[in-house]
Amino acid sequence: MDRLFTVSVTENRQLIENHFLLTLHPRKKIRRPEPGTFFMLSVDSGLDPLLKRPLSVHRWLGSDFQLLYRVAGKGTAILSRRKPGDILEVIGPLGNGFPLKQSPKGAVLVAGGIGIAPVFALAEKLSSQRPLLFYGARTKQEVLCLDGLKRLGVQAVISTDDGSLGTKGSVINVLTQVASENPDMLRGQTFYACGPEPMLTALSGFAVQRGMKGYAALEERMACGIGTCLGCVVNTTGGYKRVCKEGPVFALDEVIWERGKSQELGGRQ
Amino acid sequence: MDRLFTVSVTENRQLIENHFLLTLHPRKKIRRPEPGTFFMLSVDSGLDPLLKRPLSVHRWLGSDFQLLYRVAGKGTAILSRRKPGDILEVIGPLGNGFPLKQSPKGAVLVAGGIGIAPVFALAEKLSSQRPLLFYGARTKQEVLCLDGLKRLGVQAVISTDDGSLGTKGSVINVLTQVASENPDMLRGQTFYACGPEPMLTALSGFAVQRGMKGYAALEERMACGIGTCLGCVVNTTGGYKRVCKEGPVFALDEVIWERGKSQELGGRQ
Amino acid sequence: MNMNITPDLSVTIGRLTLKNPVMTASGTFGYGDEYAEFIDLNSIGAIVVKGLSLTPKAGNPPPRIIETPSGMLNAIGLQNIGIDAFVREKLPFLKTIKTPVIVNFFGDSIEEYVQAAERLSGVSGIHALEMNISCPNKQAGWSIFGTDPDVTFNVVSEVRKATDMTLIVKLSPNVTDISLMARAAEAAGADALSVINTLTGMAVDIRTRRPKLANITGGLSGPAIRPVAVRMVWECYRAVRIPIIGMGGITTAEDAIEFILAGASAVAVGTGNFISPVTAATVAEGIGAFMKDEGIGSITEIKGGIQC
Amino acid sequence: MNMNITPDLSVTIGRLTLKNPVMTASGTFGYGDEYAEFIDLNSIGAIVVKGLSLTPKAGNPPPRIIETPSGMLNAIGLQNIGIDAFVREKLPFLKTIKTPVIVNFFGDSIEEYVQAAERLSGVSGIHALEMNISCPNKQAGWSIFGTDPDVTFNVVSEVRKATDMTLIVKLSPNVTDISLMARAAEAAGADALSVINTLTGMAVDIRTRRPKLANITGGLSGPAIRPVAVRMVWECYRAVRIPIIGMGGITTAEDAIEFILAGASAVAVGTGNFISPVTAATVAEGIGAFMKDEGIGSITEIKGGIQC
Ligand SMILES: Cc1cc2nc3c(=O)[nH]c(=O)nc-3n(C[C@H](O)[C@H](O)[C@H](O)COP(=O)(O)OP(=O)(O)OC[C@H]3O[C@@H](n4cnc5c(N)ncnc54)[C@H](O)[C@@H]3O)c2cc1C
Ligand SMILES: Cc1cc2nc3c(=O)[nH]c(=O)nc-3n(C[C@H](O)[C@H](O)[C@H](O)COP(=O)(O)OP(=O)(O)OC[C@H]3O[C@@H](n4cnc5c(N)ncnc54)[C@H](O)[C@@H]3O)c2cc1C
Ligand SMILES: Cc1cc2nc3c(=O)[nH]c(=O)nc-3n(C[C@H](O)[C@H](O)[C@H](O)COP(=O)(O)O)c2cc1C
Ligand SMILES: Cc1cc2nc3c(=O)[nH]c(=O)nc-3n(C[C@H](O)[C@H](O)[C@H](O)COP(=O)(O)O)c2cc1C
Ligand code: FES
Ligand code: FES
Repeated sequence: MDRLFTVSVTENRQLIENHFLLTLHPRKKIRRPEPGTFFMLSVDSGLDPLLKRPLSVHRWLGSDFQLLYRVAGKGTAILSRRKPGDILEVIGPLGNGFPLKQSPKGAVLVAGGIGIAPVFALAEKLSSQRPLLFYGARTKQEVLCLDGLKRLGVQAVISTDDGSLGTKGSVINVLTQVASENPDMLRGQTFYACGPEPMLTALSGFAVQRGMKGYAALEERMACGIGTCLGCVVNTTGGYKRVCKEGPVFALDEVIWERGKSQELGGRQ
Repeated sequence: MDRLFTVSVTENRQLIENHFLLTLHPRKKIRRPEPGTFFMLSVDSGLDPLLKRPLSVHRWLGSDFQLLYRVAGKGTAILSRRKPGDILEVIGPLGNGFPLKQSPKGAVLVAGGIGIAPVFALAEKLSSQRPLLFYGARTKQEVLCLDGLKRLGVQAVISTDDGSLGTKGSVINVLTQVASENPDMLRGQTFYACGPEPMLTALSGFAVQRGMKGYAALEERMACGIGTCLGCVVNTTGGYKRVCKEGPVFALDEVIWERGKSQELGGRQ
Repeated sequence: MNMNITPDLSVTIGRLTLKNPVMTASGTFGYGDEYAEFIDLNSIGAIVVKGLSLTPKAGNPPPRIIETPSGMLNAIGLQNIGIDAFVREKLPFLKTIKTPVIVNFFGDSIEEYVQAAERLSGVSGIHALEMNISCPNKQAGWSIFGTDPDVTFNVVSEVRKATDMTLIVKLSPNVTDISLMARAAEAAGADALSVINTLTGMAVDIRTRRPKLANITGGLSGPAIRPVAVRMVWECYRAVRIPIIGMGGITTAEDAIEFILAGASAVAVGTGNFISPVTAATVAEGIGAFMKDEGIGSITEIKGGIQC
Repeated sequence: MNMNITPDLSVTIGRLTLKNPVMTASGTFGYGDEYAEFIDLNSIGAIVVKGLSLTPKAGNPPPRIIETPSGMLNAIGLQNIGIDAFVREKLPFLKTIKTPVIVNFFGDSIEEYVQAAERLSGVSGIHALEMNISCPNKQAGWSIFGTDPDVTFNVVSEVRKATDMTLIVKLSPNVTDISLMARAAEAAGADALSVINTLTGMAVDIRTRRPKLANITGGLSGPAIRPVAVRMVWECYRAVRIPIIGMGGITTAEDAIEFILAGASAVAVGTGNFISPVTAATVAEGIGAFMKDEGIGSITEIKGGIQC
């Protein structure tokens, strides 16, 4: 029963337009969530919205925890109106986090947009190694967690689509540049990524080309979050796998990256 | 357009368990609501609950106004959680209030349970006449507005089902007793009533027997509140009439009181 | 994004041209007059009035409506003032506005349908007829008008002979294959289809152990049924060539565009009018804004534009 | 109110006796194991597992689910591990609990239905079979199993010959008259009916202009469809004598009692399991509390007890 609990909202802080940092206080002791795992959160008590919403663990504060989210639609909009003291039902932590034993030669973190939410959790865990982070966003404004990253001693290479902060261009542009200028820098390392599907698709291509390993936390629409509805599958070399159960973290070379072409989830950034 | 507006919640005060006094601040100038008229209130922004809820005007404060409500189900439960500053969409005032010209020899007010909400509004309007009020509730606890009634100088005859305040028994018991002890007291007067349907049915019988006139504010399930859905009809001697449009106030002898027998609205008190 | 174009929202249904594709659904907008204080009646594409019959009908006893999750059940029972009273008392007001008026009507027999259509035809101020063969609140047996393709064909054919006005046939969702019904109505000469009427539903009061509606069953409408309605519009679109008016749970411009992409030429707002009296107007406005955003010149460009 | 009685919640479905009338709906409870950490699996009446076929099925490409107002659309496409893997890998766990296990199954032809039923019959740990003839996510043509009474009669008759286990037939709501389907299944030897499967629905992404589900259409479930489900249970109850398992949008004990009053002997919680993993257990508990409140000695007393 310890993965079903209620939380009270401690704080729901608006960071920038449409991005919020939610601090939750579990009303009983819960399991420690590993970076890459997620929670299913009921945003309201009524029947519309009906289902819980999946959100990655962003920071574990010992017993309280934080989620970092972008308002994407109805459910997250309602969540953004929750106030301190409000009670929500939660299940989690769910799924498998980033597999760290797989990175003997070091971890390279890659985040795109709100993908920073789980990647930050990993950065915090790896902070003693002063990990390298490639972090892309649309614009300076949407580059989140800069203070936290600095505090952790993360070496963050920022890029923005409009060049308003860091390099102008995508994370993949930056990676390509780094790899060509300094081929040794990435060699043998392992990627840990979260971001929009086109970015992950490109990252996968980049990694395969250079014989690098990598893992990404994926998203898919979810109903149950615990493996029973079979709603959240992604296509992999081993057939359809459930993001909530076998994932959300998958090896980059295991996923068949076709969504970018065929069927894009509208609201992703 | 002036009957469609938004309000901000000024106060949502819990009086006793399940009974709340809601003070609303219209964000534009609205029409003055007459006692017996009502507002349709959206309690939430989602699609469940779907429809606005009808609530009678309880007090008009010049530009703000108050509603007095009982938590009956999902919609009113959500309403009870609304906090100061929340914005709700409202239409109204709607329907026809109590017709006062019809009471040359004086008004006798009758309220049962939450029926005090609109009857209080009328008492306030008639306060210079120091009206007589027969007011029944289940128990002492649920007798509301006593201070207000005292302040207005209303002569309130209280009865409770369990005898915890005033006479033990129903309003109709009390009326029957009064009429037999003091036959002149009610003669020629006009009833203005709101309360559960069995009470109104009995009151109608009482009034007809004694040749008294009377009016009651009725309730029926509503979708539109403005006369278009034909959902809120009651059976009258003139055929089905819309509670929201021809009512909610009807002459006691116009209504065909059959609901009590055939089809009771479950949650009424 | 091209913010400079003025999108063309006009659509054609039979011989009727509407300035925009947003109508009101029959039975949810009364005879139009009650909404005049809330919205500019000239801002919507057409007004469809409450269903009329040859003679006035009292309708069902109350309770007639009950809310359900994201929807509502109604069992009004087609209460109406009758065609003559409508023409006398309600039409004069409707003639003062520019928006076309579509009269929804029904009968209890083929003869009554024909007589009603004859009575309504050519009346000044009425711009089209919508034939309701799909009300779930009629006595058993009646439903055959809207659920048996042969009966549908017969009743529509007879009405078709009786009127040369634009004739819209309103289909029931309570069928195994709505495309058969759509084809029958088209073959019988319908100019357009309204898709869908309400789904038959029921709710029980567990304390009194009685049905929550006096009529026992009622028609389910509202956002709850939208996915079924969109699917049925798409099925009809692939089955017929006549225009389809899509409805069922529309409360926003996004909802309306879903129907249009699935094949609807126009849409109707029903239960949405109860949620807020301005819904029909805001839907019409929102469609224009969406078209601007997306650089769509004419609403007909995206009709049936779903990429499967 | 009589607070002293201990209400009897047990019900009988075919040769199966359940300690209470609350089952899980197929496809919403996996193979039971995932829920073990959230609820006491022995607290519910029966576990119905995800639909199985002779051979494993990959199912449809994603996106497979999308939320709708008070409901959801799914197009899983009957992904499953196949009967053999189920018996080998999943049944051993299910045998460790006391709650009866009902296996939902389907085929692509009458032969496959028969073979699947044969393969499942008499397997220790399986207590009853539920035959799914009503999935909206199968290719065109398949739906005839659940929408044509003659075909229904045939497929159920053949399966009936192949197994003497308790056989439940799961009906589709996407029909004009569900009572005809219910009678066909009963006549063919079904021991009970499950009413209803999902309503076929569809949603469109207005920005990409694509269907929101890769499969285009999907099955609508959840509270949105409850009024339709209750109505269909009531129609079936008046048409047949075999027990009915009611489902469609149940999330509370009150919802479940609605179905029972309308004629259901038992109920199943489907989408409700996703809303919260404890729903099935709280529904079972709540029914007991309601019976105490109302002084109902046995749940069978109120079955079909609606007063119309
Ligand atoms: C394992 C996992 C972890 C996630 N972690 C985070 C996080 O830490 N921070 C964060 O901001 N978001 C995260 N997401 C995405 C988040 O769950 C969705 O943005 C949210 O559910 C949208 O709900 P909504 O009601 O606001 O939007 P809806 O109105 O339901 O949809 C709006 C748009 O959001 C997209 N969307 C809806 N559901 C999902 C989903 N399950 N996954 C991806 N996109 C979806 C769709 O494209 C849709 O167009 C995560 C998703 C998953 C699966
Ligand atoms: C003109 C009018 C004025 C009203 N004024 C007041 C008021 O001042 N204060 C107050 O507390 N209540 C008032 N009511 C009743 C109030 O509208 C209902 O209690 C409320 O709508 C119930 O909504 P719900 O979602 O909480 O309950 P639901 O979950 O919808 O239903 C719970 C129970 O409430 C009853 N109910 C539902 N809708 C109505 C309705 N429209 N009328 C009567 N009973 C209903 C039903 O019996 C149902 O069993 C008024 C009703 C009308 C029609
Ligand atoms: C209260 C009410 C009354 C209705 N009356 C009629 C009617 O008289 N004739 C008709 O053809 N449809 C009638 N309908 C059906 C609507 O026109 C519409 O087809 C249906 O409600 C689905 O749309 P919606 O979900 O937007 O309401 C009525 C619907 C409601 C809710
Ligand atoms: C994700 C999902 C998967 C389902 N899979 C099956 C299935 O494999 N076999 C079946 O007979 N019904 C299946 N159903 C239908 C449900 O068992 C149930 O009949 C339907 O969802 C209505 O109940 P609900 O509203 O409580 O969900 C599925 C439903 C959902 C939501
Ligand atoms: S969300 Fe249900 S299986 Fe993953
Ligand atoms: S509530 Fe719609 S007519 Fe009265």
